[in-house]
Amino acid sequence: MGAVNGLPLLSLLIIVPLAGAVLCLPVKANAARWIALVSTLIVFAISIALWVAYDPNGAQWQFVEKLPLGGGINWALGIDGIALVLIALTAFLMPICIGASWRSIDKRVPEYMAYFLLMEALIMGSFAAQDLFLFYVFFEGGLIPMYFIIGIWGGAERVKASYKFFLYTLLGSVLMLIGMLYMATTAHTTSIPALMAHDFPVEAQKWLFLAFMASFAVKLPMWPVHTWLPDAHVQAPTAGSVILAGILLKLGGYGFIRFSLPMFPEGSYTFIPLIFVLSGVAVVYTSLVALVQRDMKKLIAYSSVAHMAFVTFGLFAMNRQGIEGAMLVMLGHGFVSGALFLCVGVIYDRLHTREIDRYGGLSDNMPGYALLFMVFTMASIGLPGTSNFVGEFLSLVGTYHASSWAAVAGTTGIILGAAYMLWLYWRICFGTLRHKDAAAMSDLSLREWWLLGPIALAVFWMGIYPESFIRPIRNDVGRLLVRLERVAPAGDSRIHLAPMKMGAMDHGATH
Amino acid sequence: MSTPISYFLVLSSILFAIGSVGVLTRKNALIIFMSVELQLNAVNLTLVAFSRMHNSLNGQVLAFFSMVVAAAEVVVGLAIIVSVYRRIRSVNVDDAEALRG
Amino acid sequence: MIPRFAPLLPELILGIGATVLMMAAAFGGRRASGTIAWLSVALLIAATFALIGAPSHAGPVFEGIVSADLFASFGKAIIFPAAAVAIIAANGWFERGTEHASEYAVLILFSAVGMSVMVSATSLISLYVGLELLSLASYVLAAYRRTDERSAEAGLKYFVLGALASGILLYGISLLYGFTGTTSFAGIAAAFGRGAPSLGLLFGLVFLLAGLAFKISAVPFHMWTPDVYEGAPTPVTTFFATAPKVAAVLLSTRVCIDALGPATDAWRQIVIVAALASVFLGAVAAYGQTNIKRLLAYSSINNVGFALIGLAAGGARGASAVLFYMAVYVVMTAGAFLCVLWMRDGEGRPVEDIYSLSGLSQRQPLFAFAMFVFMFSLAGIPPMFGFWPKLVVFRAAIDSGYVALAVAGILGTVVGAYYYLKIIKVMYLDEPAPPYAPVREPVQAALVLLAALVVSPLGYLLIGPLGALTDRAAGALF
Amino acid sequence: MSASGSLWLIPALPLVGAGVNLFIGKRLGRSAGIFAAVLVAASFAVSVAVAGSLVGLSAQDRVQTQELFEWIRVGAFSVGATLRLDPLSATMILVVTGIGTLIHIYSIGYMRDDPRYGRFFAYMNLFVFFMLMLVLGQNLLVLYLGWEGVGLCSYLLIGFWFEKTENANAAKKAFVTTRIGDTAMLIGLALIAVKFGTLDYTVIFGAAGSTLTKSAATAIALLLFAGAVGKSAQVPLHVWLPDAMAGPTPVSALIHAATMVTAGVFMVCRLSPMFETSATAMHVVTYVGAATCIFAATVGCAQNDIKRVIAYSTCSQLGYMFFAAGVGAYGAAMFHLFTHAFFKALLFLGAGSVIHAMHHEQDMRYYGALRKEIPITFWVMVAGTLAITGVGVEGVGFAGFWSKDAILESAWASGSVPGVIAFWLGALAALLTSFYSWRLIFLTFFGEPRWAASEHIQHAVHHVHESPDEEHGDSAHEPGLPPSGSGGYHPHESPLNMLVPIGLLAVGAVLAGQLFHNVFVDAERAAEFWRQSIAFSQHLAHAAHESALWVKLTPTIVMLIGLYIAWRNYIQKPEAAANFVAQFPAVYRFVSNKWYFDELYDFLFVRPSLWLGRLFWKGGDEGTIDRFGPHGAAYAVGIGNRITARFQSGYLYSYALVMLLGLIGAASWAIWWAR
Repeated sequence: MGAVNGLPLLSLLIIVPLAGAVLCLPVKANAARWIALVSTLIVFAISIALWVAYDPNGAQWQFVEKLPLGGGINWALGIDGIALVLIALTAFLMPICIGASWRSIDKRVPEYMAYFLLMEALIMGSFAAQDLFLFYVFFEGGLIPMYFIIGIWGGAERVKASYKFFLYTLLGSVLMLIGMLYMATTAHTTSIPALMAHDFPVEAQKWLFLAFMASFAVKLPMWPVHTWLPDAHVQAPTAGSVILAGILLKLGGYGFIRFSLPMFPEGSYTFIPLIFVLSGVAVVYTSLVALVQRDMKKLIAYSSVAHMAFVTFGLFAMNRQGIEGAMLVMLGHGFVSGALFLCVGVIYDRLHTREIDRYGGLSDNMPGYALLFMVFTMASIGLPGTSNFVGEFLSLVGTYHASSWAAVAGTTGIILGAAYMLWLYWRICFGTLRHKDAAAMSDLSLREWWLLGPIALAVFWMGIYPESFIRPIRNDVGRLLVRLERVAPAGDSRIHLAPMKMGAMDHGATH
Repeated sequence: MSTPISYFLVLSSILFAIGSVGVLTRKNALIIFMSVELQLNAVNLTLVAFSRMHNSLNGQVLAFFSMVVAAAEVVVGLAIIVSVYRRIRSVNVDDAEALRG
Repeated sequence: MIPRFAPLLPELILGIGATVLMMAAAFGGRRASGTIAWLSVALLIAATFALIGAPSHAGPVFEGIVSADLFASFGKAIIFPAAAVAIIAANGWFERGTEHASEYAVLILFSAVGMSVMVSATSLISLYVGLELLSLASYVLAAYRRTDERSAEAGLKYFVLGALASGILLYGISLLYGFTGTTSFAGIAAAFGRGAPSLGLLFGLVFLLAGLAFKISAVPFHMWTPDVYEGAPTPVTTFFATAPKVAAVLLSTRVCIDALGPATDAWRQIVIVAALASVFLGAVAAYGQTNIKRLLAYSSINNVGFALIGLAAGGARGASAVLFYMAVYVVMTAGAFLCVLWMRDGEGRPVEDIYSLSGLSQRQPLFAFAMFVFMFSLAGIPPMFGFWPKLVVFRAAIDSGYVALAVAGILGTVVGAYYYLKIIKVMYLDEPAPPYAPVREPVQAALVLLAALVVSPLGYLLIGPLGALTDRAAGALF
Repeated sequence: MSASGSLWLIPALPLVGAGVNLFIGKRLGRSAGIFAAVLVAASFAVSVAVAGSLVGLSAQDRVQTQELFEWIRVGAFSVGATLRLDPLSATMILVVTGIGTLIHIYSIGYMRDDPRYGRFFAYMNLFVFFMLMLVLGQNLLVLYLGWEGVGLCSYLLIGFWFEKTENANAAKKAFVTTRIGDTAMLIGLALIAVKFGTLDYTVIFGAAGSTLTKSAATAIALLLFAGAVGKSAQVPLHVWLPDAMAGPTPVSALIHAATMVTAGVFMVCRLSPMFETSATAMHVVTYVGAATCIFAATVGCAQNDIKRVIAYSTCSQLGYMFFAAGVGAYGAAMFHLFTHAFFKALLFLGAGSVIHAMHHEQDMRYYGALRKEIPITFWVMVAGTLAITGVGVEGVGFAGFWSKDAILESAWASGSVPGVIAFWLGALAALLTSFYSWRLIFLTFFGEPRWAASEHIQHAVHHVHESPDEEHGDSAHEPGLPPSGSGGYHPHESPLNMLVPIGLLAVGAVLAGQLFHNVFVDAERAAEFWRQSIAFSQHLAHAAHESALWVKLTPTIVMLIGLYIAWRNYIQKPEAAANFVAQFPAVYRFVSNKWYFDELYDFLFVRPSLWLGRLFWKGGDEGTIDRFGPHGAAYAVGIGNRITARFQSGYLYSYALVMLLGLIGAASWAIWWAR
């Protein structure tokens, strides 16, 4: 066990990018670019191999590797379907990020590529880790490369943003560390699979849940600890934003699925109202904020917060539709928000401003760009047939089982989402070409087609045949549900209309 | 009939307190240093007193050690004070405040 | 006769060697300094190897004045190499001034003897003697660069406050002796064991701990640390920040557990307060510093706070955590200070302003990278190894049920992360400043590299063996 | 099953067209249009074949499904990408592909000199694809797919000439407004999924009566209806439709007259078994329909933009269909949908032809006397008008006559309060319909030429040609007719490939009612026809048939009255209208400003949400969370740092003091602890 024909694939997922990172440092810019691209592609190949070799109906944990380091930490790796799809997502987006930085990054290229590869290694590690502390090391380690990516290659306010990102996230996760220590002490194990089956005393579960939530809520992010996100996104270079929105946020959702729900069912159940309220607020609040943004990246950043609220809604609905929907939302958002940031990057590289009003009428001189941008805009507002729709609909249905009002609150986000995304699109692609420089911009280059094309395909694939993404996670969600059975809410699937309104209608009806 | 231990303890604590106050209030490095010496001797007093009370020698041995140490400190201390004086032409500790924050 | 002294072999080697070398230095003058330095290093290494065998398990020696056990040996195994590093750090440092470089190494040797007495002390007398042996050497070292007024001032402050502290310590000792009638730790423990301690005993305990707190520069007895660290010559600061800290922390651990064990409730609260105060004050005060040495001084205060959390946790787990923490702490700090040694302006004069590090990553990537590793390690950010000792300490605290303490401490790490991050930011995010003069110190370079490797993620491979070792060493106290 | 076997071809063909035109449309050049038209025509052919295959099958065989693949499967909840063929969807695909084909052909001429010719047809084909998915879906999710898809295409096509801000604005408004309804509909879907555990029609219809509580049924029905309200531009979500006229005229004809806007009606009929379970919901439908019907008619009377007049008349006609459905006369609703598709498409294309002739002038006040200039257009427009105003006598009449009468009779026959109210409002609306339709004809084709005053015409005359764009007549300024004069301009009749489709539609407008009324509304045949596809109430059909004579005559009478008023005001003495306006300026302004709906919404929703957004952003994120969160913490640490720095004064004795204080503190703690 632990490998496909002898190869420790999961370790390779981590080692290959690390090796690439080391190789990048001493070489010249161009060589570094190629090294980075090649190693990310290798990782992508590995992840495909994993996907193929993964048996959806097999054991929960596959490709398991274990190597004790002593002192209560093990090099223990292994994935279930949930981790698998997220690993695949990461491996898929990484080469695209490298490609996106191909031209736009021209200073300190080797370092840049090294940090990206390091980033990839750490993310892969956090998805594959099966040891509590190993996970924490990877999870937390991710801060360092991101700190540099924002801080060195970011925009004008980059230093402030990088600090905010780093300390904000750090603060969140140290509390989780305390929780982990407590678990390791009381459960006498640091193995995640073991802990997922361990029943902590209910009272402890509540505290542990809060400790873990502190970390995941910041990562996800949930309202009101989302304020690091807009700054980080705005300042980060394009590829940085892609990773941030496409993958790092998913770590939060992954954390909820992997830790909070299975390890503290009672705890999670206790705080469902809290989660729902926060998510509901997040949807409305951040959507409204997104409505008034003048900076493209900020707008998309806020929209991410709104979308992530669907994830928390779905997860804490604690039923199959909800959880699988949430997973699909995460994947879909990974593709779409990544693509949207790339779209921003495309025009940013040409005009070097994120000010929405500096653009306009791009459909005229950049028809190809306008087309793809439209595709992703529509995907982001959840048009059926695109990736986000299925997820959002399912998590909506799931949420309905739990609480109709939560679902209603969530749907307001859909309307506002349409409003701000279309307005964004309208301001950028429609109207007349007001500015000379904007009018002079050229349409997508071949490289840019190669970056956006695959994502577009993925978006449609997910929208039209989501089954291929649901199949791997089906059984794991099933196991999770079994775990949640004893608390899973019955739900008030009755819909409450305002009584007076109903009364009035019935009155009208009686005649 | 011997004097009760408490007398010695009170006296020594008074001496120790005086020494502390001296350290706090005086500005001249030498006098501060002397106050510290005073404290050490206050301790020596207690040690000897206790050692007599317990009539075990440990205390007196310890006292001897502390005297030796005190002597050594005199050597080192004076040397330092001298070198400070060489640099800033003063033994007033108010003038030695380049390091702060 | 010989077997009787065998347990003291390391101390004998150092003591005799130091005396001989002192003579050599007195007559050899400046020319001999290089040789003497290397010889002292050799002595320290020899002493380290001499730890193997009898010294690590002989048990009480000389009617229990000192004890040669694994705890002590573990401490010495850290202290001697650290002292050696401090000597190597001074390579080519003092020659430029008017000082006699030779005595430097000798003084380090003597203080090493003092420290090894401290860590193996099991009686108040040996405790005091060891402590003073260290202190006296330290005073001289602090003021070692006579031509430099800041060095002199540092010496003065250190000396006066140190003397005051040893007065307090001695007073505590005298009280303990007075109210227990014995100077051996075991006896004192027995005395505390008999019912509620008298006020005199408590005073003794408090004064003793205060004296020790000064040495480990725990708040509020830390005031000397920033000034002395900044004023003293950098190699000396390197020394202060490493070996003596370990010695003092280990000594305090032994005192708290061996001598004051029965009175744990009496001192635990004090230690907790001191620990948290150190963690937060260290972090907050470092926030505004621009002098790298001063900043690292506060960082050391901050770190000692974490070690004390382990002590407060108590028990074998706690003691083991303290040892683990100090072991890694020494490596990180020594590495960081060795890097500071290399900060020389165009004319090769040392510079201490952190903004002189600006853009280092582009001028001297490896140098910057080493510093990067040390800083993140000190901050305790995974995947750097510096994260693990903190984890061990907090885990110990939680094991003994001090969750709130752990939470408070870990929040301290977040505050602390800020100033380490500041150095990283200066080195990596800022535009390059004028370059440093090149330093040709292969040995130091090797040491830096070694330290960096140890606290880099590779360090996780050490968790197993090191953890086992600290557990056994801590076990020696129980 | 042979029929359903090739079902997938119907949507597939236009999809192919869309894909091809989207990517290589530019290279196809002129042939892009023909290619697109051919594909839709092919799809029409298949539809005919498929629909034909239904004829003569027994009722239960007439429902045929084809599962392409399983779309979503989550636990027990499964949704297939499944197509359903039954009389209802058969009717719809015929309308969509049939009229779609004609309009594609028309567009080939109309869009001739547009730079983004290929792109236009790509969107049109895409629209047809989604529309077909909408009508062919076997479950609500496929319907929703089409539902949103047509919305998207409508967005793209309204904003097709995006250079003009108001076009782009109209597009956005259309999408967002309908999106509001769609979202409600999505909640409805979720609710159905929760209740039934599936979205499949067959299951839902089977279980609708039994599983649902009254309130749940009402909730679901109303939520779904909200979607219909948005899509079919019913009050209060009608505001987008008039602005949507910014799109090219063929788009208005296809999307905003014949097909997309009728999707709401289709959906209500499709889900009739569901709606039947809640009387409340039915009443709401009736009221909304009637309200829209009358409201839009009034507004239509005061518009000067030829396309806007037709747009409002569309609103109004949809209102008819809804209250028909509301009273349970689904057959009548579908019938009107069917006939309306012909004559409204006809009117739009005719108007397009006029606009084409008048060089993109859309303000009727600058028309006049076009009768002789563009006779063909004139005659087809008259045909359309006869159809919409419902001219006819017992047993013979134009399309509108049959369907509108059926609706009004059913409304009366239903006997329910809403039904009766709807009847009277409908009758009044019929009067207004006749008035504004004839007003359109008279202003456009009769009287003196008033072209001289139009900038467009002047442009044309002075050969200052600009890329085709369509301007709304600005209906705010004084309604008096401009001075007469041809300004030396000679309108030209449209090319043949535009006139042929109009001609065919005209035939439809004339005959559709005559030929098909039995199939749709006759108590016996219709009941047979609709079985298994909609909840056709045979009893109601009978009642409608037997309704009193005056009920049957009312539509005709009011139609004549409307005609007379129009004739009197625009032919006999043209200044009358101006006088009326002069007498009741408030009324005119209220009506011509569409009852100030836009302003109201702007005040109620747009401004507040922007204001809130700014508040949350500046006051919430920056002012509160950051201020007291990260920034606050940093500030606090800064303060602390300054304090520690002050203590670290550099003075020896202050250090000593701190030490001793610490000592004293510890000692006193020890004392306290001792007791």
